[in-house]
Amino acid sequence: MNKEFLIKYIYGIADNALILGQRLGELTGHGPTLEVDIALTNTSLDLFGQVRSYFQYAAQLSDEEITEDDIAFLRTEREYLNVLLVEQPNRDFAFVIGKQFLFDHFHFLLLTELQKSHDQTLVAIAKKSLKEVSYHKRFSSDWIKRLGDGTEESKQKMQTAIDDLWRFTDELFHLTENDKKAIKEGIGVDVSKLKETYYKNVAEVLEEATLDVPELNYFQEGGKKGIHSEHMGYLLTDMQYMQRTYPGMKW
Amino acid sequence: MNKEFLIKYIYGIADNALILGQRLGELTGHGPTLEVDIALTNTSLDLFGQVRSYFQYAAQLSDEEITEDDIAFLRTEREYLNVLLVEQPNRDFAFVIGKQFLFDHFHFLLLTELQKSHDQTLVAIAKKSLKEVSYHKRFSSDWIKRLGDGTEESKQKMQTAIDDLWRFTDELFHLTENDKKAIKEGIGVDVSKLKETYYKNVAEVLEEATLDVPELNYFQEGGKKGIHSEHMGYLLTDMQYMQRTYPGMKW
Amino acid sequence: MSEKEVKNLEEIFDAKIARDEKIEPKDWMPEKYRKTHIRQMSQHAHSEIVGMLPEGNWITRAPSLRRKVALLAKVQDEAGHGLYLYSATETLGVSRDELFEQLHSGKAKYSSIFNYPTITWADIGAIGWLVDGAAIINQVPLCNTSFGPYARAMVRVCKEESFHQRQGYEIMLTLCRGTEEQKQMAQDALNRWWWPSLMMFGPTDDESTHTEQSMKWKLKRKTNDELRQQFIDQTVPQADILGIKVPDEDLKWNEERGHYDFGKINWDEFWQVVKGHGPCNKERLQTRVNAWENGQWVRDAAMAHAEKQAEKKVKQAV
Amino acid sequence: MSEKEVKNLEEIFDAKIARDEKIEPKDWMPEKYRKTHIRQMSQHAHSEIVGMLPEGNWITRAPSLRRKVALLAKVQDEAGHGLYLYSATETLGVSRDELFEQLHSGKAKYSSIFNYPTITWADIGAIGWLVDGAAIINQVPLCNTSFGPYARAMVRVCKEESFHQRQGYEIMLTLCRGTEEQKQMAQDALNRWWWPSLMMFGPTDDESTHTEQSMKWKLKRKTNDELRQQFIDQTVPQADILGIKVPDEDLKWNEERGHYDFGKINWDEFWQVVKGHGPCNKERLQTRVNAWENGQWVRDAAMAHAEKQAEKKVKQAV
Repeated sequence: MNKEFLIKYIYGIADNALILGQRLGELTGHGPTLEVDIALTNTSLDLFGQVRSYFQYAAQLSDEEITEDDIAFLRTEREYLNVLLVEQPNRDFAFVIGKQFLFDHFHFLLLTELQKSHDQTLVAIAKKSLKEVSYHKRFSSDWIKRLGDGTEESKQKMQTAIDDLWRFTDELFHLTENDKKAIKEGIGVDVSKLKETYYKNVAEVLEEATLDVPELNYFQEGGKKGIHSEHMGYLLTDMQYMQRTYPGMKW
Repeated sequence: MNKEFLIKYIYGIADNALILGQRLGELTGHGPTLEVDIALTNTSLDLFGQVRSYFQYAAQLSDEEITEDDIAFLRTEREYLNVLLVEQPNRDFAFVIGKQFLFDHFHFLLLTELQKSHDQTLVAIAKKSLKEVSYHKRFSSDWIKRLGDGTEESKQKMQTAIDDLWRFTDELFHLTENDKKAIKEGIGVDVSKLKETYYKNVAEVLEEATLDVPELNYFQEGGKKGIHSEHMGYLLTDMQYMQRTYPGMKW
Repeated sequence: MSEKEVKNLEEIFDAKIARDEKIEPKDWMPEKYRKTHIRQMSQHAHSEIVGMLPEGNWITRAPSLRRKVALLAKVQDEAGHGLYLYSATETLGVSRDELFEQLHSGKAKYSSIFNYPTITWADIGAIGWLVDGAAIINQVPLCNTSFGPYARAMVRVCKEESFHQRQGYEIMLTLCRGTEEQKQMAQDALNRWWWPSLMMFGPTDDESTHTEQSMKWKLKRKTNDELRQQFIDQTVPQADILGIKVPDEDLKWNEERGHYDFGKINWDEFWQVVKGHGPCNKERLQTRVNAWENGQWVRDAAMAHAEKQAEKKVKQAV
Repeated sequence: MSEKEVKNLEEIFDAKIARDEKIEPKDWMPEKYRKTHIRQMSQHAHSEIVGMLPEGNWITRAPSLRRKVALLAKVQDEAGHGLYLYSATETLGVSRDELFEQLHSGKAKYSSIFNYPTITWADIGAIGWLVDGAAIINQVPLCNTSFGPYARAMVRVCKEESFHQRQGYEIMLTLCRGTEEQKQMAQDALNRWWWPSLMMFGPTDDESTHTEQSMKWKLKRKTNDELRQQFIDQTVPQADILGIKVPDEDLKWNEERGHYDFGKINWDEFWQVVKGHGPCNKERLQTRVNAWENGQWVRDAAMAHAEKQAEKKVKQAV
């Protein structure tokens, strides 16, 4: 078996958790309440935990002598394969929750399917992660309802965030050439098939939250091919700083 | 002659221009008017031009094979010797102007004195830079007056910025051990002697701007010893990104 | 004015243009001429201003002091171009504030190329080489356009643009003569910027409006397709020198035509971006609006201060 | 209540404390006891919350995934400690919002140590090792303090703190066993954090207020100077193992006393920071105030939503 496609497939999944976890990490200590601060930090922790499992596995598969940290910190921007959605900045709490919500619902469906992979390591990671992600999904959906069906101000802010972030949702369901190969090998998930359920589930929550479901006829893409938004570069300068500045050291 | 102290003395001067120039570079394209955008970019350009002269000279003095870029981009945070004032973030336009104003008046006095140095290269750089800096000083002083004696809102914003930044002014006149050595060698400027004139000049502008001259009995320091504020680290992750990520390459 | 008088003025006006004389702001001109010029010139000015953003994105991360200085100077030049062009447009009786309002509300357009992100340093090279290269081809003929202030502004703009273009090419050259990683970075930038650059010449001739009128007023001298061909013919050999490959499988020299044949342009993408749905349309406009709104109190203060000063002078004079 | 009755209650109260029984929120307590506890416990809670900031500063830049996870978990624990401590304080009849208001207005204090900047990764190690180390010495006795909710909160806090302290020391150990550059980074952090850590035990005994009363209520068991000596005696050998040098020329083992002698603490600096003039006081407080103010609409929304839900339930029940 050619491992390259599997490694790349793993990056495609794990980079979403990595970059979203990194964005959440920016918020620690700045949350609107202590409880929310703790919950979002916890989500970040869960995501980084998952990242470690994925990248340890990828490092093991690699022919090179690399570690989870090399994978996390030493790729160039064009080599990160996360979707555009997760790298979007934390403009305000509505954007934080909106981004989380739109990703969590996808993440949940993805991991549910990944449990059927022929790759047993991925199955194990999926099983373990699914518990965490179903909590994330509940948390973000609850907040969508609170903010959507809260005050006039919160409704407007939440609607703005959802309207703005919606254009990044379609990319979640795109299949790269590598994805297609992973599907063919019985390892990868055909995310294009999750689309309908996703939009149905998301719409249900939005409706309960008395928010409008955006109707867009255009979407953004690029992340899965390593073509990111201009926000990504700045995220990476921070994230990679130590590993770049002190190459080859142990911490 | 031991060159180390001279190199360090040069860093002490040039790092201020480097870091202030970098902060100004963040603003290009975001100014309140096109004319201001152009003027501030021009100030940034002037400062980086000065930095190049200083660092080219420092590289020449060094026993190691280093370039201006190694000096600018490849030191660790603790090795940058700029004062805390110049690294402060661009919170709003009043902070941009306030920081610039408080530095320009110092910079002008410093360069005026540096023209008397026994080091002819420094004299030449000082002479050339002085023309630029006297323009910077006029520009920032004029804006202090416009904002101070403009609207109620601008007065309040400008006063807030001056009040906040004032605590960083005292450090401009501190002498490090290295400064003392440079003074003794007839090369360095005794900045402690510029203090009285500085506060007199600055107060004159503030008064014309109908702003209060802050009365503080405490000040911040650290930059001259390489102990910076937490803002500095983030500035450096961006500034050093390319050189750290692609070591040893030519651009 | 009688219909006859207008007709008479129109004839004088047309004859002037035909004789290659300049129309000046105080001269009589048809309303359509005025409107078309306001539209095109302000669109041009907006492009300079919005065009500062993708390049500005790399100022804090430029890889050397020399490059940082050059980039700052370049972006500053663009602000300067914006300034000339807004001033030239203002001679037609519209204020800069009105023009900004049109930009911020989305009513006015700017060049779509600036709605693509700059994601590596090589993009700064590619923009200089390709985007400024395409801009020059579009703009050089405007140095002889009929409206005097526009023509004179373009003389200054073109001189600086061609300097920028050489600088961009030099960045690419440095990368291509650098490490394998740098060369790949250059190739990747070419891959991403090539097609959007071709789109800078606008839709194909059969879909293009205004052309005939624009030709008459010397706002255009060649058609979109002619200019596009000129750009390709000029740029492909430059890519060859760099040793990187233009991302077009159908690209090949056509001996008979004396031009390069090239592949099909993705016009769907073009129209998406024009309609506001490019990768960065939202961000670019938002950035401009934020700069403007955050600057309101500053402009108000400057105005208030100037009034106070003027009052003082009057009092002193009395 | 008559004076006699109060006196009687006071006697019962004092006897209870003397017998090492806990005072619970519903028990009678002297007003001064209540106020002192609100002040100390909320100050302690505030310290946890403000203490998240210097460490939070390195979350996005942590050097490895393992360290990033550990740091996130640690800062999260601090938020958790804040939560227990605010809840315990609330049992004394004050709301969390009131306590925040006191913090934000500058009326309430928090530990001065958090007004120093974290400027290298080694600072994260030094904070764990030294700051948490000092905190534990201050806090362990509080697990047996007289006020029940405080004592119980402290049991949880201390357990986690000692884990954090070991983790911090382990960061330092990794650095000291790493490259020369890493070891220097560790030394530099020790240089900067040593003296502020000694100041964490408060002024010298002769300048310290409240001590006698606090002893009686078991808010204190040892004096500031005793605790400081304990910290030094415990920490110096740890520095020796690391192979880095405590920045105190006067530090040496005193065989006779069975303790380390140490140099003069810069109490001017201490009082400057307490008065709000430390390197980061302004930034820390501003950050907390911003988080609070930016979160206002979120808390309002949550409240409004909860009310709507409650109303719905009532309607359904009817």
